[in-house]
Amino acid sequence: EDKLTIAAASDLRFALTDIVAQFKQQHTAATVELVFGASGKLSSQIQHGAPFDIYFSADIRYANTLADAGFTATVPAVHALGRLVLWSNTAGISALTLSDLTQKRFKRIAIAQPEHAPYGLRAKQALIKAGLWQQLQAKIVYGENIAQTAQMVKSGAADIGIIALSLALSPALHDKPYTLIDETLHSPLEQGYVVTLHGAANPLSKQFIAYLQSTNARNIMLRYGFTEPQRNHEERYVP
Amino acid sequence: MITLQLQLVRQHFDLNINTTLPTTGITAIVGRSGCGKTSLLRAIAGLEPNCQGLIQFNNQSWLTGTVALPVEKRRIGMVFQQAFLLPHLSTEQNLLYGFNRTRKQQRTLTPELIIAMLDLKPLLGLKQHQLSGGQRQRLALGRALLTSPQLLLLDEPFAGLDQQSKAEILPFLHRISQQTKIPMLLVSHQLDDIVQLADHIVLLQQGQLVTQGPLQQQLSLQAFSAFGAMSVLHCHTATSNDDTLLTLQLGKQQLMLPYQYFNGACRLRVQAKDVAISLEPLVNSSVNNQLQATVCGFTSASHPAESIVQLQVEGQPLQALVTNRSTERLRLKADMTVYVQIKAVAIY
Amino acid sequence: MITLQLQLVRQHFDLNINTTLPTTGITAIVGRSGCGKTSLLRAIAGLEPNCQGLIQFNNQSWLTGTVALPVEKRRIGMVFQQAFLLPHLSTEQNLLYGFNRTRKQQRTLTPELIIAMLDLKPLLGLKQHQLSGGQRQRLALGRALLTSPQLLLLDEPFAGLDQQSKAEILPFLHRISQQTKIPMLLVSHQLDDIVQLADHIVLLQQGQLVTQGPLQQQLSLQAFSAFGAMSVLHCHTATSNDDTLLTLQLGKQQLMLPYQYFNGACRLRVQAKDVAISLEPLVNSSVNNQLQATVCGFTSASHPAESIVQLQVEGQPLQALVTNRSTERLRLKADMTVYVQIKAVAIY
Amino acid sequence: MYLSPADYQAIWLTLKLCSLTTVLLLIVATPLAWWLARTSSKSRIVIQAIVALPLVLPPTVLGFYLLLLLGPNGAIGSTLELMGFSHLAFSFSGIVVASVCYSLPFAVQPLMQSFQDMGPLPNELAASLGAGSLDRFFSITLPLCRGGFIVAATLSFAHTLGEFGVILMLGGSIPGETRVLSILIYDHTEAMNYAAAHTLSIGMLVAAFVVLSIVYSAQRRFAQVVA
Amino acid sequence: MYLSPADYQAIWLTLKLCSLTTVLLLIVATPLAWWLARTSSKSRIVIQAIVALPLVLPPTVLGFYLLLLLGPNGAIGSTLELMGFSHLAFSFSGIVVASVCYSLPFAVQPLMQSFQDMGPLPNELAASLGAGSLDRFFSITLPLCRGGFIVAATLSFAHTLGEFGVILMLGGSIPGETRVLSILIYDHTEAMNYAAAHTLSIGMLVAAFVVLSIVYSAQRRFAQVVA
Ligand SMILES: Nc1ncnc2c1ncn2[C@@H]1O[C@H](COP(=O)(O)OP(=O)(O)OP(=O)(O)O)[C@@H](O)[C@H]1O
Ligand SMILES: Nc1ncnc2c1ncn2[C@@H]1O[C@H](COP(=O)(O)OP(=O)(O)OP(=O)(O)O)[C@@H](O)[C@H]1O
Ligand code: MOO
Ligand SMILES: [Mg+2]
Ligand SMILES: [Mg+2]
Repeated sequence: EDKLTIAAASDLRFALTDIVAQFKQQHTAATVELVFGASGKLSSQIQHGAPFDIYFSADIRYANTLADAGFTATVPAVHALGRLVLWSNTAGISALTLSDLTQKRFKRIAIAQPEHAPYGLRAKQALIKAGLWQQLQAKIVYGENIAQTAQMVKSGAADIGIIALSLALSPALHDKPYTLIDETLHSPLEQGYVVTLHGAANPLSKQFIAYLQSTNARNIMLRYGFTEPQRNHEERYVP
Repeated sequence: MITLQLQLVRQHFDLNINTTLPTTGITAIVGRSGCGKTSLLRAIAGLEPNCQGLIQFNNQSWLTGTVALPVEKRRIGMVFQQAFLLPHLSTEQNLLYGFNRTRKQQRTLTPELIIAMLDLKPLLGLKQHQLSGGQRQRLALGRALLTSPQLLLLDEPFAGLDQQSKAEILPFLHRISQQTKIPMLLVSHQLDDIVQLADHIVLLQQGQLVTQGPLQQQLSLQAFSAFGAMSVLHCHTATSNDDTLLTLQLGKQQLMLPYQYFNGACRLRVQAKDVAISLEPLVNSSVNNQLQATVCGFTSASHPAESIVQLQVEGQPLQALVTNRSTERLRLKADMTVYVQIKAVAIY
Repeated sequence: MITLQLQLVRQHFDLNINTTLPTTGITAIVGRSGCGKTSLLRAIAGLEPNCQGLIQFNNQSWLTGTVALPVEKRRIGMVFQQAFLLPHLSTEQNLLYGFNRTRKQQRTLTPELIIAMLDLKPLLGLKQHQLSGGQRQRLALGRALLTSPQLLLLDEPFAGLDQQSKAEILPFLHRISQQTKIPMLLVSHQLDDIVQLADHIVLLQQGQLVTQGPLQQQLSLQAFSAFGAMSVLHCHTATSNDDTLLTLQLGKQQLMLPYQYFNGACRLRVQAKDVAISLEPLVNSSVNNQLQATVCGFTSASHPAESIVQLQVEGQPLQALVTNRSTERLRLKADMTVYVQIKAVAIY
Repeated sequence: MYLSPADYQAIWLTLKLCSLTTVLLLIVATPLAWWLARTSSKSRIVIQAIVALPLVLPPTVLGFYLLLLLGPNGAIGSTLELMGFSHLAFSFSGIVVASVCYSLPFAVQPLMQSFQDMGPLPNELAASLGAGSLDRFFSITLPLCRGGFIVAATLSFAHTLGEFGVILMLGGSIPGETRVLSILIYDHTEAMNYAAAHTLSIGMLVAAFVVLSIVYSAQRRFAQVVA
Repeated sequence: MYLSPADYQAIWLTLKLCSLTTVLLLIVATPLAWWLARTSSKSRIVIQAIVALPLVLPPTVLGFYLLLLLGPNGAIGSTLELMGFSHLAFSFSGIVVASVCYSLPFAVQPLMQSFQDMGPLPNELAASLGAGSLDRFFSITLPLCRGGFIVAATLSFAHTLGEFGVILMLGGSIPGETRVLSILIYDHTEAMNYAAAHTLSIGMLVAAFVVLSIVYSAQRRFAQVVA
C-alpha cells in the first residue's frame, strides 16, 4: 500500500502540511497521513508501538533518544532550526520584550508544556534566563503542545503567548504581529527527523526524506521562519 | 357532613358523585369491582389531581373547582387497598410515621393503645419482609389511626386478613369509631363486615351513586338484595339472672343470646334466611328466640321459589326469606300477627 | 398424590411439612396470617430455592434433597397473593402468556372457554392501569388456568373480588376442577369459599401442619371451630313435581331447596348455627326442611353458654349449635331421635 | 513511593473540584430530575435531551465551546469582566462550571430513574399521614431513592475525576488552579516520566477501589434493609 | 458547510467504534449485571468495585495502563505478537478494547439497577407459566428492563462517543484507524481550523440532540404503556 504516516511536532503543522501537498503532486498514488503532537508525546507513542514511518521532532534530542533505544532505522538528522516568538491576538506587541510580560494587562501567558513540548521547555529557559520565571509563574498557562498553546492565544483566552515562529507565520495567525525572542536565551530548537523501524521498509519514507532536501521543500520551511541548520549533516540510511 | 360534588374523568371511566355523607359513625362504600370505590376515596383524600368540583368537610373547604387543599392538610388517615409499608422504615417507624407528624394537642390515640388493640407488639421487632400480608394490613391500619385523623379512609382494610385476625380487629374499629367519633369511610366487599360496622351505606355503580342512606333502611332496598337480604335490629341489654346468656330488650320483647360482654345499646344483624315464621309460638324446639311480629308485605327474592316477607318487630323492619311454598302453606298475609324464630344473629 | 417432606428455614420462621396430599379435587390450605401458607405454595412451585427435602408429585420427582426441578418444568399454574400482571404486556398477552408456552397436545383449556367463563371479554381491550383489583385477579386466574397445569396453586385468588364476581367464579372453579380433574391447592381465609370448593383441607399453624383430611370429617374437629362449626352433607337430586323447588335425596329422607340448576351429586353446607332441634316435627312453621336425626354427643362451642350437638343424619355427620339452656330444656341425650330444622344451606 | 509537592497539590485540587462539583450537581439535578420524572409536559423530551447532551458530545467539543463562551470574548466571560470579575477560562471556577455541565446527565439520569421507580405511592401515603412536601422529600424521597442519590453522587464525582478533555482545553494546566490529577498524569506519561505516572496511577487505583468498595458495601447493607 | 473526506472518514470511524463497543458491552454487561443483581455472594462487592473502576480512573490512567498492557511489550500485546497477530496499541481493535473497558460501568450500572428494580416476581410468574430461563430473558427481563437497556446502550454509545483521553493516549490519532471525531475536532482546534471544528461540533450537537430526542420520546411512549 502506498501509504506514509508521519508523526510531527506541532510547530511543523503548517509547513509540513504544505510540503506534503507538494510531495503528493509528484507522488499521486501515495497517501500521506500527518499526525501532529508534542514531540515528547509522539516519541513516547513510537516507543509503545505506534505505526509511524517518519518522526519529526522539534528537538533533535527526542529523536536521538529513540535512536539510542533502537526504535529507528536512520540516524536522526537536523533539518532546520525553530524560533520562539511573543504573540498576542489582542495587544499590539511589535515593540514588546519579555520583561513586558510582567505588565498587568497580561493576565494569562500561554506557553507549551515544558515536560514534553520542546517549545515549552525553551520558553521556560528563556524566562528563567531573563529572570522572569518566578515572577510570572502565577500567570502562566500551559498548552499540551505548541499548536494548542497558539490556539489558546488566538482564541483570546490567554492574553499573550510564547509560541513558535512557524505558527505565528501561519495563515491563522499571520495577520497579527509577533516579536522574536532572543535565541541566546535558550538552547537551540533543532528540528530533527528520523525514519522509524516501522517506516524502514516503506519506500515512501526514503522518497519523502529525499523530497525534504528539495528546494521546493526548503523554501516552504524558510517561508514559515525556519532557518537552515549551521552544521550540515550526512544522511546515513540503515535499511 | 362531607359535601361532595365530584367529577373525575378518565379514559374509560367517569366518576360523578353528588351527595352529602354524614361525618358520624362509619359509612360503608360498596359496589362491584371497578365501580370507582378506590377512586372516590382517593379523590376525597386529595390524591386525584384531575378531580374537579367541590369537597366540603364540615366547615373546611377541601376542594373548590380546581383549587385543592393539599393532602397533608386534610388530616385524613388512609389505609390503601394493598397495605403499603414504607420500605426504608422499620416496622415501628412505619407505625409512628404519622403519629410523629401529628401535633401533640391533636393526638387523641396513643401508640400504646393502638399496639395493644391491634396486637402489634409481636410485629414491632420484625423486619418488613418477615411480615405476612395480614400483618402488614394491621400495621397499616394502626399507622393511619395514629394520626388521629378527622376522617379515616379505609380501602378494603380486611382484604388480606384471616377470620381470626379480622374478628379481633373489627370490634376494635367499632370501638374506635364510637369512642373517638372519627368518621370513617370504609370500602369492603364483605357485607358481613359492613353490617357489623357501618351506620350508613353508599352503593356505587360505574362511577355513579345508586343509593345511600342509613344502613337499617337501605338494607331492605332491592338494590342490596345481591348481598343477601338482611335486617338490623337495634336493642339494648336488659338485666338478667342468667350470667351466661345475654338478655336483650327489643321494645317490649326480649331475646337471649350467648354473649356476655355487651352492655348498653347494641345492634343485631339478622339475615333473612335465618328467620323462620310460625303461626304459633314453638315449644319443644331448640330455638330460644321467638318474637311476635306483624307481616307488612312481600317482596321478591333473588330466587323465584322464594320471597322475602317484610315484617315489623317492635316498630323495626325485619326481613324473612321463606319459600313460596311455606307462604302458601301458612297463608301469610299482610297485617297478620306471626311468631318469628331467629336462629342466628350477629351482635355488635 | 403429592408427597411432601419439606424444610424451609428462615430467620424467624421455620416451615416443616411432612404429609401426603391428594391430587384429586381441591385441597384447601388454611391457617392464620403468617402461618406459612404462601411459603408452602411457593415451595411446592419451586420458588423457594432454600427449600430442602422431598417433593414427589404423582410419579414425578420435583425435589430430592436440594436437587430441584425448575419451576417451568413442573407444569403448575399459580395465582399469586397479589394479582400480578406483567406490566409490559397487554391484558390479552398477559392472559395468553402461559397458553402460548404450553404444548398443543397438553392444552386442555381454550382461551375461548376461559374468557367466557371468567367474563374476561370486556377486560381484554383495557389497559392495565384501567383494571381494578378484582379485574386483575380474574385475569391472573384465567392466565394460570390457560397453561392447563397439572396442579393449580391459588394463593387467595378471591381476596380482591366483590361478592358478585366471586359468586360467578367460584362455581366455575368447581366445574373446572370436576371437568379437567386438575388438582388445586387453594389458600383462602374465607371458610365459605373453602367449604364450597374444597374436598380436602389442611390446617397450618406456625409453619407446622396441625391436621389434614377430607373436608367432611375435618369440619367436626375442634381445630376448625374458630371458623364457626359447620357440616357438609352429600346428597343427590331427586325427581320432583315442583319445578321451582329442588328436591334432594339424603339417604331415605328428602330436602327441598329453592334452586333449579343442579343435577346429580351435590353438597350442602350447613352451618351449625342454622340447625335447630325439636323433639317433634314442626307444623305451622315456615321451615320446610326437617330431617330425622340421632344425637351422637355434645362438644363445647366457642361460647360457654352454647354447645355443639353432634348428630347423625342418614349416616352423615351434622352439627347443631344450641344454647345449653335449650339442651337442658329439651333434655337432649345421646341416642335420642330428634328432628332438625335446617333453616339455611348453601348448595354446591 | 514518593509524591512530589506538585503531585500533592494536584490531588488536593482534584478532590476539591470533584467534591464541589458533586455538591453543586446534586443541588441542580435533584429538582430537575424530579420535574422530569413527574411531568407529563411535552417539553420534557427537549429538556431531557439538552440535559443529556454533554453525554454525547466529546469533551473536546464541550471544551471548545466553553472556552469560547467563558473566555474574555465569550458571552459569559465578557459579561463577567464587565461586572468587574475576571473571565473563567484557565481558572478553577471555570473548570467547576465545565465539570457541572459535563457531568450533569450523570447526576440527573440516576435520580430521575429512581424517582420514577419509586412511584407515587410512598409520597401519597406520607402526605396522607400528614407529611408536607419538604418533609416528604427528606423522610421519603431521599431515603427511598438513596440508591439513586448514591449512584448520582458517585457517578458525578467519578466522571469529574475522570474528566480530562474539557480541562485540557479549558484549564491550561495551571498548578494549583487547573492542573488536576488526570492532566498531571498525562503530562507525566508524555514526558515519559513513568515512575511518577505509576505512583499517581496506582495511588488513584487503590483509592478508587477502596472508595468504591465502601460505597457498594454500604449500598448493599442498605439494599438488605429495604429488600 | 463543507466536510472534508478526512471528516467523513472520522465520522464513519466513530460510528463504527461506538456501535461495535455498544454491542460488545451489552453482551458482556448483561450477564455480569444479572449476576450482580441477584447474587448474595460476598465477592459481589469486589467485582462491583472492579467493574466501576474505569468510572473513577481518569482516562489518562486507563490509557496509560492499557498502553502498557496492549502495546508490543505489554502482557496482552506481546502474547498477541507471539501468536502471530499484531499488538493492539494504536489500532482500531485497541481502541475498541479500550472503549469496552472505559464504558463498562455505564452499561453494567443501569442494567443492574433495572434488574434489581424489576424484582423476582415477574420471572417467578413467568416460570410458573412455563417459560424457561432463555424464554424468560427475552419475554420478561428484556422488555421489562427495556428502560435499563436503553439507558445502558445510550450511555455506552455516548460515553464512547465522548471518549477522548484514552484514545488520545492509546490511539495516536491515525486517520481511518484511530482518529475518531473527538480527536479530529481537537486536531482542528489546534490547527486553528475553527470553521471545520465548528462544522463538526455543530453537526455532532444537532445529531446528538436528534438522537437523544428520539430515544427519550421512545422511552416516554414505553413508559406510558407500562404505567
Ligand atoms: N421473603 C421472606 N423472607 C423471610 N421471611 C419471610 C418471607 N416471606 C414471608 N416470611 C415470613 O414467613 C412467615 C410465613 O409467611 P407467609 O407469607 O407464608 O404467610 P401466610 O400464611 O401466607 O400469611 P398471609 O395469610 O398473611 O398471606 C411469616 O412469618 C413471614 O414473616
Ligand atoms: N390510575 C388509573 N388511570 C386510569 N384509570 C384507572 C386508574 N385506576 C383505576 N382506573 C379505572 O377506574 C375505574 C375505577 O377503578 P377503582 O380502582 O376506583 O375501582 P374499585 O371500585 O376500587 O375496584 P376494586 O373493588 O376492584 O378495587 C376502573 O374501571 C379502572 O379501570
Ligand atoms: O513538540 Mo512541540 O512542536 O513544542 O509541541
Ligand atoms: Mg379498589
Ligand atoms: Mg400469604
